[in-house]
Amino acid sequence: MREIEYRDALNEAFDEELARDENVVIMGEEVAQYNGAYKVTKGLWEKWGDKRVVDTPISEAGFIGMGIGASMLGIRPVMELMFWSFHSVAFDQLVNNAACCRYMSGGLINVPIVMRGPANGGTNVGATHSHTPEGLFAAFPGLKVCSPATPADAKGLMKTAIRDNDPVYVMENTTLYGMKAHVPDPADGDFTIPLGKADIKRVGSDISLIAHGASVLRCLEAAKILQNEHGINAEVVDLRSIRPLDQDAIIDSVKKTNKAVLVDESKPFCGVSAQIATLIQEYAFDYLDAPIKRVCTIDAPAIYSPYVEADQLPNAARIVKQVLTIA
Amino acid sequence: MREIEYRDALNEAFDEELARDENVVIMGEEVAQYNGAYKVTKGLWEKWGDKRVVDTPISEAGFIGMGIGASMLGIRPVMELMFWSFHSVAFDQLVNNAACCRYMSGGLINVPIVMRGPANGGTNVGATHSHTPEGLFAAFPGLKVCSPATPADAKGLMKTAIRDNDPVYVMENTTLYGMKAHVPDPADGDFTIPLGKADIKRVGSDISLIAHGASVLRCLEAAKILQNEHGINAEVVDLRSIRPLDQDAIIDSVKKTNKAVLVDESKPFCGVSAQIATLIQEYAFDYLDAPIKRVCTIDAPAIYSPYVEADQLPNAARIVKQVLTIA
Amino acid sequence: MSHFEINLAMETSASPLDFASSPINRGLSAEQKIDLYRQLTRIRRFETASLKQYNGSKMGGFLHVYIGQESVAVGCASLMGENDHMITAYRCHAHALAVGMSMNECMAELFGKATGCSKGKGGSMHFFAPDKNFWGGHGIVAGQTPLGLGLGYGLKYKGLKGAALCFMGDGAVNQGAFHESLNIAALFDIPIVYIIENNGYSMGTSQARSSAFKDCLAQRAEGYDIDWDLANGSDLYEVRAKVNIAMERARNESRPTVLEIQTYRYQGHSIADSAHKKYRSPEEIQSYKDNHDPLNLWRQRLIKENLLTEESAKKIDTEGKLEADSAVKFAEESPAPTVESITEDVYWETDNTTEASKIGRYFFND
Amino acid sequence: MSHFEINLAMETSASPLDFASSPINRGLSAEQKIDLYRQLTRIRRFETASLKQYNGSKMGGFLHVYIGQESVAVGCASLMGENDHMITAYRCHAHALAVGMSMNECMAELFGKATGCSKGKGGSMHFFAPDKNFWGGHGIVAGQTPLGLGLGYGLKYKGLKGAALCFMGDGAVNQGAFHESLNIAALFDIPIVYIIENNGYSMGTSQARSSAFKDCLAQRAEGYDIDWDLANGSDLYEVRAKVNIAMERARNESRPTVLEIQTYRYQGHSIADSAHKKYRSPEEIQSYKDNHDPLNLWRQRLIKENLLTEESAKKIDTEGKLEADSAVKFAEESPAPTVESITEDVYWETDNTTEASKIGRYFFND
Ligand SMILES: Cc1ncc(C[n+]2csc(CCOP(=O)(O)OP(=O)(O)O)c2C)c(N)n1
Ligand SMILES: Cc1ncc(C[n+]2csc(CCOP(=O)(O)OP(=O)(O)O)c2C)c(N)n1
Ligand SMILES: [Mg+2]
Ligand SMILES: [Mg+2]
Repeated sequence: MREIEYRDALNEAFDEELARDENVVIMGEEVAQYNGAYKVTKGLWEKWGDKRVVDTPISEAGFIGMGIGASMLGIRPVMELMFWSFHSVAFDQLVNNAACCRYMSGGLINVPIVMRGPANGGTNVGATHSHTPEGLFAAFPGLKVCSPATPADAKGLMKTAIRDNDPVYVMENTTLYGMKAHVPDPADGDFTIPLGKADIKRVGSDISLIAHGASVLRCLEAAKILQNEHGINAEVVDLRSIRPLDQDAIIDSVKKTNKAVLVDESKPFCGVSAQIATLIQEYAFDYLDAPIKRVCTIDAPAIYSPYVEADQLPNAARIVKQVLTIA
Repeated sequence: MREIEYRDALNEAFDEELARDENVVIMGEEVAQYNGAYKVTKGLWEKWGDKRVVDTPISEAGFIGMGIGASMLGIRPVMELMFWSFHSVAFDQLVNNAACCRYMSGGLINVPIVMRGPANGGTNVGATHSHTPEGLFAAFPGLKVCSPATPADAKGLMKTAIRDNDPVYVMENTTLYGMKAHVPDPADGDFTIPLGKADIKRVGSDISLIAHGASVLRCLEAAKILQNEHGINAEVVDLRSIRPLDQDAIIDSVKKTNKAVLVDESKPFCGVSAQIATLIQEYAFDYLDAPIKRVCTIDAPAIYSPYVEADQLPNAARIVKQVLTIA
Repeated sequence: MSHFEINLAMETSASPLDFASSPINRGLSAEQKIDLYRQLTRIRRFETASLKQYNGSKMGGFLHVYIGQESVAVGCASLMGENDHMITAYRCHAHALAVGMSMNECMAELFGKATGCSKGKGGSMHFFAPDKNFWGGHGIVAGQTPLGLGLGYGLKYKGLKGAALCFMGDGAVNQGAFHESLNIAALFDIPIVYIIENNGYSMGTSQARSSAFKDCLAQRAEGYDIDWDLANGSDLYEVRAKVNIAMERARNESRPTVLEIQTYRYQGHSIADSAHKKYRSPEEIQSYKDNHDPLNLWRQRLIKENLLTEESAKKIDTEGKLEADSAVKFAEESPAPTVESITEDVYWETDNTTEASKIGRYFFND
Repeated sequence: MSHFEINLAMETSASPLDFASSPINRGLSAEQKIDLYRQLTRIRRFETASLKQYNGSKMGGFLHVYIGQESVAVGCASLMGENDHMITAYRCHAHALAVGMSMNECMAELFGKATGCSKGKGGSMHFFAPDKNFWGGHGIVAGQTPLGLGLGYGLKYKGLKGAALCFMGDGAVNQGAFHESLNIAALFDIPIVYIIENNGYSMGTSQARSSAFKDCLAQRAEGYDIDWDLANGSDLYEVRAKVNIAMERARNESRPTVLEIQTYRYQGHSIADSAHKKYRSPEEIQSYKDNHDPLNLWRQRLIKENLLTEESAKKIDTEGKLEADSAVKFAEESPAPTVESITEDVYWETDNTTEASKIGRYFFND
């Protein structure tokens, strides 16, 4: 079984899609000659050249808007935000031009762009660099959002995103770039994972832990502790895609376990988990044996200090503690 | 009883605060010589002059950032976004500099600004001009958000916002500017309404309708129909303030009525109502006789057509229908 | 000093130019010149009709009319070939008509009808016709400027010889997105022409109260080493001559241009702007109408060139009026969009009921 | 041609200037000149120590060090009076030390300790000292440029005679917020000096690959009718002379300036930037060290002026090193922030447990 890093899985996705479709173009700050701030696009410029892999100035609104405009003509830009946090300087392009042009034109236009980059805390880069905007963007109809937690998901979802004819915002994770795991060999065929399909990362019967991104890994750690120390058999549902959302997988799991803890690196107010909680209480009302609980990032801007940032984020200890309040 | 328009109630608040504190300065596009795009600042420039009422170029990131910087020196800018929708071009200033500077400086700085303007649909101005970002901003710790539904609330909350020492984002409503209702006479003393205090706009016993902004008025219409046509006595809880949030008022109401329909002009995904639903199911789990239901804006960018926009928004008919599914 | 006077002062410092004899204008046939007049009048008639219908409450939202500026959109559109593209702001009716959209679909859009060019979803600010290389109609000030850059980028990427024309107002030059676009345009050699339609005001704010500049707004291009020019918008020949130079620069050298065209709007910013005779004097408005009206000037020009008579001109104008009247009728009789249509045109994949659209939940209405 | 050469070419076209004899420099006492040397060395020693500690894993996140650019922050801070304010980007340690912050609080901040200037909440990019008129330390490229404008606005509003100094990198000039700020600065006559610390690179991208410009970046100011200048950052006298002119313009005429200062960073963009000898040659780095090092040049200057000897200079340098060592010790021994402190410093009202803070829920942790 071939094991590769999350960053290399993404790189492979880009390479394959660059080869498949001549309209695919990789774009962003330092993505070409510098190989990417996190080396996710390593070697692509050297292989594909100036036309297909493009360094941009530090002008997110400018180059993202440019990508959106080009996509209307059939180009398929795959654009990196060095951090998803920098969405703040390009927000208008991201939520108006990308999300609404199709609608405002009565369906005459479509915007097949991919926006990507890391969106996570946990690396002590402070409040402005640690935003997790997956719920924020999923709130805008017209946009699609996904958040892969493993190298295979990263590759499979990225390839699907690039082929999708709507704007897809892929939220990666700097703490996962170095994670190594199985990714199918390209020799075994084209590997994609659909948007809108959750993945049960651990089958369980006593409680549903529902998460996305790196929080999935925290859930798996917590599930181990719950099993070993408390005899609680937790199911871990990895949403993978936030919009479209695999509501059936969520509801089915809760109907089976009758309890749910949502783990979400968003801030608690209006985070992704608030939406999931709302859906569960609506669609599995009679199956719930206890209130749905949440483990979110502690409700403050991201703290810098390496001594406490891990405590601000969802972690196994906090998940276990929350599970025990209802299990 | 003195009745004045919502816009004049706001105008009175500005006028009183301009008089009270020489550091208060009104700022924005067309707020001075033009009297405001919606005439909310009418007469203030003439009365207070160039220093206190300032027209800016169409540079939202520039002038909002300027206001934030000035506030660090003790100025208290009250800045208009002609539409709150234009937050998209100033998002970085709004969610990083305003929300995080205090935190990142370990509390050395505070940012006593007010951002204000209309945030609503219902006037056929289309997708880019009809955003309702109250939940979006309330999601950022460091920010406060309120949304007055009546002239008195508009005046009282605005005065509190201006005196508050943190950034407060006041979401007004173009469809309410012309609404006339009682506002206490200034001669009867300083009139303010605290942030974080909900208002029961109608006392009822059978179901809680929980809303903010113009949706409160839709709830009151619906409550009348429910009473007259269905014998259902609905309580209408006006949140007024989204953050800080009067959770007690919400939970108390639901504990009394055992049922809740949340009415929210946000889009459904991660809207304010998703957060309220999450809190209710957590804090009133054992009191709920039915799933919490929501009436949100239909999940698409805002449509222009005057023939159907009213149907896209929460309205009395949709609220009644939703109530009847659980009442 | 009005912005026209600044312009004229600059012009006279050079030798007076006769734009009628510039190659791009010399090549115009009689029919073509008359057709330009037809376009000018059609637009004015459409705008006049829409204004009347708006005041008769047949529409919602905003209405930003273009009366007074017609020569700009018409002049530019008349230069467009197969690989040239256009994008503009919310004051977009004229551009739409000039590239060949029908009055019917435009008027129906204003009425919010399902037969509108955007199915009633976009309204006044959001006309589109990708089949005519027209990419809107955008409501956020300067939000279209990076999109325009993308059109140029797309042309270049595909190896096509063309130009992207991106329009904006004088108030829009102070948005960050425009400046980011200028830097990228120059750095990447993008075939784009930014056209600042300088009508002297952004809503109630005069150019002098909104922008700091040295001689003119377009001159800011110099900081990015971009070619720029200033044109008198009341002369259709001048508009065509100068825009053509810029478009040829885009097509042949793949280099951007910033072109400021001095023009004027007779109406308020939008129809809601009833105070527009306060922030500018009635005399100022009248003097533009008397001395700079692009329709009058072009008609007089063609009469002098013996291509039109007062009578034949009148006939063309009447045709425009009838066309607009019939568009109003079309719009009135057209069906409104259905409530179900609200969630159409959100995602390409769900609209086309692809395999992907069947996986997961896309819409979250209860 | 390197960006220094561009600069030098421009300088020589004018008569060669002796900045040492400009009034602001002539007024410097011997102690003051020596103190400037002390500041330069303290900063370099602090940065060297922090680099070492970072590599020893005593910190998290990013570390952007300032080595090579010291003359800029030191020169500017040395000109600040009671009503002058400073704000900068993420490469902020030098500015912090130059305005008088202690090495202890700065190093402790890097270590993420509760004794840090921002209580461990801000980290390397977010040093603040409002009591010293220093407003950060900001991580979003150019995000501080409108804030700087606000400092100037505040000064003017209060009727104080002062200048706001706002620093940024050469890569930051292409952010929209900066351009919006320039227009407002000129339009509102804001007493601000924008200082572009042009070190030739934004991360791995050379100036030529990120910015389109005519002669230099500061020249873009011309489009807004703003005064601008270019300074050689390796000469502390020149930095002080040219910044002083700009600050006086702000104080006396309430007019903005854009000043580009040519400088160089010896290290990578951040410590993670191990490839920095790929996008620029080792020879290039060496040549800056040899010919443009601001510390060397200032030391030689003061030796020539008979104010320092190699020995006394060495002593000052050693003091800086000891101070940095002791700051490391202080940081190491300081306590970490508590988990409870995470939700402090979010709202002024809750921190001060005001009446307002008791109404409604502010934090939504389960
Ligand atoms: C970002 C943004 N800010 C403000 C507005 C509101 N607004 C719409 S048009 C306009 C004036 C624009 O003037 P100008 O660019 O000169 O164009 P003109 O209307 O003269 O054609 C303003 C302030 C907006 N649509 N978008
Ligand atoms: C809006 C935004 N985009 C990208 C980044 C990532 N980033 C941080 S510093 C930097 C380079 C800036 O270079 P320059 O302005 O020249 O400053 P220098 O590092 O040379 O001091 C980049 C791209 C960011 N922090 N903010
Ligand atoms: Mg204008
Ligand atoms: Mg630099």
